[in-house]
Amino acid sequence: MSLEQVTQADQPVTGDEAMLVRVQREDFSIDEELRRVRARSKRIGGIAIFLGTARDRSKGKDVDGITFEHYEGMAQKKLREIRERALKDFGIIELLILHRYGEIGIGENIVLIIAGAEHRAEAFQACKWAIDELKQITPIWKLEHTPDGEVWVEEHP
Amino acid sequence: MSLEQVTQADQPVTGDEAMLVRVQREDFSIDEELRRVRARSKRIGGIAIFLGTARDRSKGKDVDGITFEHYEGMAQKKLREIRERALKDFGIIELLILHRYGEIGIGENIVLIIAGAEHRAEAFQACKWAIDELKQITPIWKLEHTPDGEVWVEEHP
Amino acid sequence: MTVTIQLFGMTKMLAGNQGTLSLALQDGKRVKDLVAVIDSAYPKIGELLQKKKVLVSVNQDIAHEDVEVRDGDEIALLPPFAGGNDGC
Amino acid sequence: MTVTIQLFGMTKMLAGNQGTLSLALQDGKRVKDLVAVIDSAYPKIGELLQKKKVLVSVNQDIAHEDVEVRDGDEIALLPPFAGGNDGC
Repeated sequence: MSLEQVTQADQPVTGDEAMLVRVQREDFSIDEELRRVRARSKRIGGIAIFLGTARDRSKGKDVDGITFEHYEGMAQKKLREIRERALKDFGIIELLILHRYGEIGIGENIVLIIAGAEHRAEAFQACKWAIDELKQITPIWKLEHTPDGEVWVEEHP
Repeated sequence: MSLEQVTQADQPVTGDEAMLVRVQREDFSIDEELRRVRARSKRIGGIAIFLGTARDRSKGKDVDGITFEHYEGMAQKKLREIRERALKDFGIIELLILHRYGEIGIGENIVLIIAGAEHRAEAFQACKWAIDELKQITPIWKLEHTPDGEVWVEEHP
Repeated sequence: MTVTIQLFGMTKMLAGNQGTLSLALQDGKRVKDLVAVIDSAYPKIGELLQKKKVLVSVNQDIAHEDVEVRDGDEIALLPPFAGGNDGC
Repeated sequence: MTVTIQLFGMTKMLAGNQGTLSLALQDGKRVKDLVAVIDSAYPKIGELLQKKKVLVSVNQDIAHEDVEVRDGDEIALLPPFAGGNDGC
């Protein structure tokens, strides 16, 4: 993709890797994030996406909302590591990882992974691995608001 | 989701299953299609998406564009069968399948699968199975435009 | 009866870019008899049918060669499918 | 030296909703010594550290108990991670 095409896009889809790994409070558009990934190469043919959203139930209990807290700096560092390992280990062309923090209502977006590859097998593998790995190594914590009070979730003791 | 919320949405996200299985000429927005799937249930927490786009290379040859042809009626019937089997066999909440026909330029969208489930494992399984199955049983044909001429692609002899 | 057969992809091309074929077929005949009629009129398509590279559908389902063809059936010739974005 | 420790999630709650702890630590001490100091001031956090339910990070990497703590190191206590949308 030429520089001219890049600068004509609605969003800044430059080579800036900072946009491909983000922890942010704001909601996001999947179409817009896809544009960033697709702008990286015309060789991309298969794109696997994982979108995690806030459910109204957790382990059999009602949930009214969620607050995510993250360790600024280390969270981004771990997500960058995940992106770099995915690019190296799965032969994909690009990987985007985005996680929200702050208060999140039921049904809202929490986390987005986009894996772009020439073919779909690698894209699916990388996408699935990245969300599993995110949960294991990224310093992000979840406070669930339930009718009985607030609880810090302990998922990976 | 209440009826009021549904009718307030930008797009008609009714219970109309016809919108969840489509073969259409027009491009589509992933955000808009996601709204249809998410409107089906607040129990959805994991959404796996496959997006297939037109690559500039196929089996080592340059490709300038693609034309898809489909068997109107049978194509939709097979996609409906895929959706129904996915809902039954994978324990997911909703599945959307969308395939374009007509002329498609390099980098454009071709096919979209969205699988919404309570948890991500089922969503990934159903999404991956649905795109594999689509390629096997759906009467859709691809004409590749290359510098050497036009070729009907024979992928599943 | 006259049977109308929808063509797609390479079979359309092999029939001189016609979208349909109209062929005479006696009542009580089966898919394999229809294949024989097509083979005599369009031998290149006939060869692909014999090799099962092209399949016959009756009323939007792929049909076994012993299925009887009835008046009003929706019949099509289906070359290898190629939906999706790639071959993998 | 004075060590500042960032707290998150349940450890913040167990420290009376403080976002950081400031503790005195002698030069040359290791992560395990820091854990002992925390244990005496905040026994509930100490217990989670002993059980490895809460981990110590030094300069944004999870640290072994023998790692030496140096002046200016960025130190945090990390309860079990819970990113993503569900527990599965």
